[in-house]
Amino acid sequence: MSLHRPKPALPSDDTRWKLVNATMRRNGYADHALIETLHSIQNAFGYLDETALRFVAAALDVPLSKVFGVATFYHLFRLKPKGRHTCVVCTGTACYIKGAGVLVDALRAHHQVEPGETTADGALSVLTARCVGACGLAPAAVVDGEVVGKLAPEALLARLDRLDAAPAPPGLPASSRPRAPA
Amino acid sequence: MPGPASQPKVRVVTFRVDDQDLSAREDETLIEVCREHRIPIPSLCYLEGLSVWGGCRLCMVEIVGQPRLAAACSTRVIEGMEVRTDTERLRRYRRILVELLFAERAHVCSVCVSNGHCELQTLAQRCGVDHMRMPRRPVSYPVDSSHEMFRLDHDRCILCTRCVRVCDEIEGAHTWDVMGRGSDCRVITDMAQPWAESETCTSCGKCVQVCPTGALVKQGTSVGEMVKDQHFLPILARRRQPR
Amino acid sequence: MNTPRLTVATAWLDGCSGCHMSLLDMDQRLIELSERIDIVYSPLVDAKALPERVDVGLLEGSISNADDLALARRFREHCRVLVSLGDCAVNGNVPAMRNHFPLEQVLARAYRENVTLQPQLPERGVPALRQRVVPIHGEVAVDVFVPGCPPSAEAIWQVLTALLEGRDPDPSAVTRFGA
Amino acid sequence: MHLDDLAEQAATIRARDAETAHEIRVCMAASCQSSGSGQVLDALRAGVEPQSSSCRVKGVGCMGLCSAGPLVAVAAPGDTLNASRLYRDVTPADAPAILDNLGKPDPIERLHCPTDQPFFTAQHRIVLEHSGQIDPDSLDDAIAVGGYSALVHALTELTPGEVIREITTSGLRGRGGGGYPTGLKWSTVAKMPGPQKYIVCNADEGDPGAFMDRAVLESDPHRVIEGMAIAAYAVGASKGYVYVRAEYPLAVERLTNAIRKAKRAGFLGSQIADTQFSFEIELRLGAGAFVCGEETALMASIQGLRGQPRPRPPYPAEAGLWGCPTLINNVETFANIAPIVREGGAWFAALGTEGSKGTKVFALAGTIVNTGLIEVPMGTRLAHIIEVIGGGIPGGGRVKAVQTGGPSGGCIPRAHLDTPVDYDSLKGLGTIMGSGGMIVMDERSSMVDVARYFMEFCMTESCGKCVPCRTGTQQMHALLERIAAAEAGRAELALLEELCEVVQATSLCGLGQTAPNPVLSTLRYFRDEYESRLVD
Repeated sequence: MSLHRPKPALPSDDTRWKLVNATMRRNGYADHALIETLHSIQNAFGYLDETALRFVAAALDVPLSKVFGVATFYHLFRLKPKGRHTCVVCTGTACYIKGAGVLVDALRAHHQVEPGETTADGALSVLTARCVGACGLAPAAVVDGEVVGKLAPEALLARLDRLDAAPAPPGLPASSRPRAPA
Repeated sequence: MPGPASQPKVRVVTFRVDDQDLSAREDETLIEVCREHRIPIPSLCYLEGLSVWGGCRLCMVEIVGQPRLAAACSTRVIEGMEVRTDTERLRRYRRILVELLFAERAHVCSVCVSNGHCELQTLAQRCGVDHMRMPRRPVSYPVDSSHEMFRLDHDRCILCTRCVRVCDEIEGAHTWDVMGRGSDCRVITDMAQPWAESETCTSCGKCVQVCPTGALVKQGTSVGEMVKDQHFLPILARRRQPR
Repeated sequence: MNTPRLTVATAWLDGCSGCHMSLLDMDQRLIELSERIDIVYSPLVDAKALPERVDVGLLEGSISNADDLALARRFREHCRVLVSLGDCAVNGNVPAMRNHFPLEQVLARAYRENVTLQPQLPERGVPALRQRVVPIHGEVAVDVFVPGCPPSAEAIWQVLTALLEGRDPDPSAVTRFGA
Repeated sequence: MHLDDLAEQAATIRARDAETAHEIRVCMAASCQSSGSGQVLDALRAGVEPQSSSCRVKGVGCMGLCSAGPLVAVAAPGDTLNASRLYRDVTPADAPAILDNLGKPDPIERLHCPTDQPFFTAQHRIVLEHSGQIDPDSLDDAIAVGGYSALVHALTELTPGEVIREITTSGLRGRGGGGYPTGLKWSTVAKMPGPQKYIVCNADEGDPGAFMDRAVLESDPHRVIEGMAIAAYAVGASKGYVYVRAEYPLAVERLTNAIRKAKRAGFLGSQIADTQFSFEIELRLGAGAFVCGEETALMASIQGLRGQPRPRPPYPAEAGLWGCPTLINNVETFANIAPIVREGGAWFAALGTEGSKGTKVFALAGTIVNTGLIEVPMGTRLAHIIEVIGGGIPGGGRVKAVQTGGPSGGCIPRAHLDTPVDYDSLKGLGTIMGSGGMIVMDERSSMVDVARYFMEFCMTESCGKCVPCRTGTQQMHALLERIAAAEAGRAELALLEELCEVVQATSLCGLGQTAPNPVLSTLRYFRDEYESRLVD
């Protein structure tokens, strides 16, 4: 017995879905392409919303709960849109030893935001990362894709204040924009 | 009862478990052999008829000459092996593992519908857990009573994934899975929406029957009334094996 | 057998008194017990002062307020053997379910939100609630744990007779969490 | 293709390069890039005629001394890093001066970073031999320094068995942390029946404070590809995966580029070097899960699942990806393969110690003068690494402890700095080699705090599958919080130690089994720091 597996229609005529579809096609719509596909959605749209997750589940024929389980297991995947700006504080060992905790505390105090969250006005998302690999610049943070190192809390806050004045960068910061393999 | 010699290639091996000489097919696991010979091996995630998960770590046993402990559910018998299932060290470890489970969620037996029929509770008694040395993790989850027949209470869940496996492997619906990571893991239906809204659930109730605790129960049961029946599982598992 | 009589003190802290009811649920064994133990301090008897030296202290309930703590400490000080009786005493049980909420929220729920007449927080004549509910051993050292909600009369009987006979009590065969 | 053809090709490239008198190499690895080396490269390029015959400006990989970045080396084509004139903390404004200085006898004093200092001279670079010298995006550069010659040699002149024999002879042990003999692993996979087998390169470098693999991938990606291809030939695999962290976008980009170029040049694909051997490599990106460094979790992730480990056996060598025999090695292990095949196993085995052969790359970080990447022979004393190569503590302070092995490792106290660094000595001290992170701490660091930091790491990275790791790390973390805050008593310290034992003995995978190590090792050497905070 062979059962027909219908291909779902793209969720909308947004051209970014074509990129997502290309990733799946490249992998023959196999279920093991799930993580690759989630990456490509996040690259294209900035986060994974319910529409996207349902589309992937249908297109790759993976159970909904499995898709949701995978999307929530990996910390890089976001289910909510990000703020206009992002600040990723490195909490790797080298940065920790040199005061990453103070940076996080300063952000918490000054912007009323916990790591992993976005400020109420949607201006700033604060994240922490397990080593951005700039140990020589500890303590370091990645502000809108740009690594800034040897940071004192005042310097970080001042830097973020300057962002508020400037327009938001297009797309995602480079650091969170892994390229899919060709 | 074994059928006509359909697996002639599988050897039979002999070994010792707690000073009992035993023999079994070499593709059998320790826990299968021990259960067959009524040698008690505690476990909360293992269930005959479901795939091996290896998560609860309660079935750890000592194998003489091997420095690391082995999980009986995922260790195959080997010719000449000597297994200890009930040493002082193992008893101590099991006691702590059960304690850890009790401390992870709000397991309050006295107000649980599974009181008296709960595998975790029974195990605590058998392992000698008579008080809690560790503070409870200060997190509480909502109860999902949306389903007309069943109820999900995360505070009683030990993340054994029996529900996930029975739904996937026996029912074939894969309604359940686990979301999140670490202690924040939660069993979910579909996209973590209320159970009643699940598009894939067939309401077969197998997940409720295999759940070792009061996490998945029938609606309308009160304290101590929820008795589970798992006899269907090995039968269905055999029926659904490709022949 | 001529065993010496034991002096026993009992008290309930944050509990429902069910464990004490269970103690009274021993039927004719209660008479037998009364010939071998003296209850020297208890809500069940008139004596209102804890003697200087007591052989066995039975504590029901968890430690939830300042008075609970003070009494638990006095029991520890005066009792040779301290027994944690019942789930509230050994693991917090129902009283500890409030630990999931901040104390202020708990008080507001009980004395303001659910009250129609004169909602106000009690301040006089009642002991102050502690931030967190803990089992007895969370504050004082405990010698014997008797889980159960409540532990059966049989379990309590076994513990007391073991102590009378100088054995280490082990009620694990007859009681458990939830019982 | 024959080896001679490749050698000829390399000679042609070298001759072409030699027509240029000067090569200006700008470090374009992640650390220097974050201090602005990209702008330095642009400024230098702007100052040079596009078709200049006297000077070529190129971006290269990591030169090691990350704390002095951006680094710029001026060299003659083909020169090694140590033979070059190195400049530190270079800004775009320095470009004219550097260009102006070309060919002059003395370097620019204010920028000069002498390469005759111990940081450079005391190293022995095999894995990093061409790192900081070649352009990682240029296949020509790789070929010019012998890239793919070991692969062609193996394919055309050695049997798979002979390749494995060389690896076994070399004594190479896995560089990802476990230290399992590589030759043994390869021969196990080789013996498994086909038809489908897989090669997996573990580039999910997750230890905080470790960036060895990232540097290798960013600096010399072809070396890793070559190692994987040789391994595939040796064990009979036709498909490979590189599982790399998405947090390393630069490494991903360069690897993607390198795979494409290697394929176009016929070093990947079908009938490589005109033999019957075919091999494809695909990249898979992690998504922020430390546990995926564990091999069974990694395989689950490649298959698109939650990255949760499963019980072993069966080991990946028997049943790995999609149930097929799978060889998993980490980046640095694969990066050692080409030199071993090229120079012979005996050559490699002559380096290092009895039980630990060859060299090891370490990422030096923390409170130390020379932060960066180094490669030393196995058996080098810790004190030598810290005091001589690393330059000691800034301001002349005292080393309190050195943390190795990340969240699975431990702290080595000052008193043991004389220990030679090899798998077994470190194990004897209660820590592990790990993947090569080395964090130096001075007297100001609290060891209870360090233990708590790593426990928090393990707690949030626990996959949640097994009870001891999921809940045990959480309870241990809570206890460490209480001890750090001076709220805990002796009974709680005893409970912490008991939990360490249980979690170590019963956890499903390496993450949980080693999670107690930072606590156990700090308790072993700094017990007084714990006890002084107890309240009863």
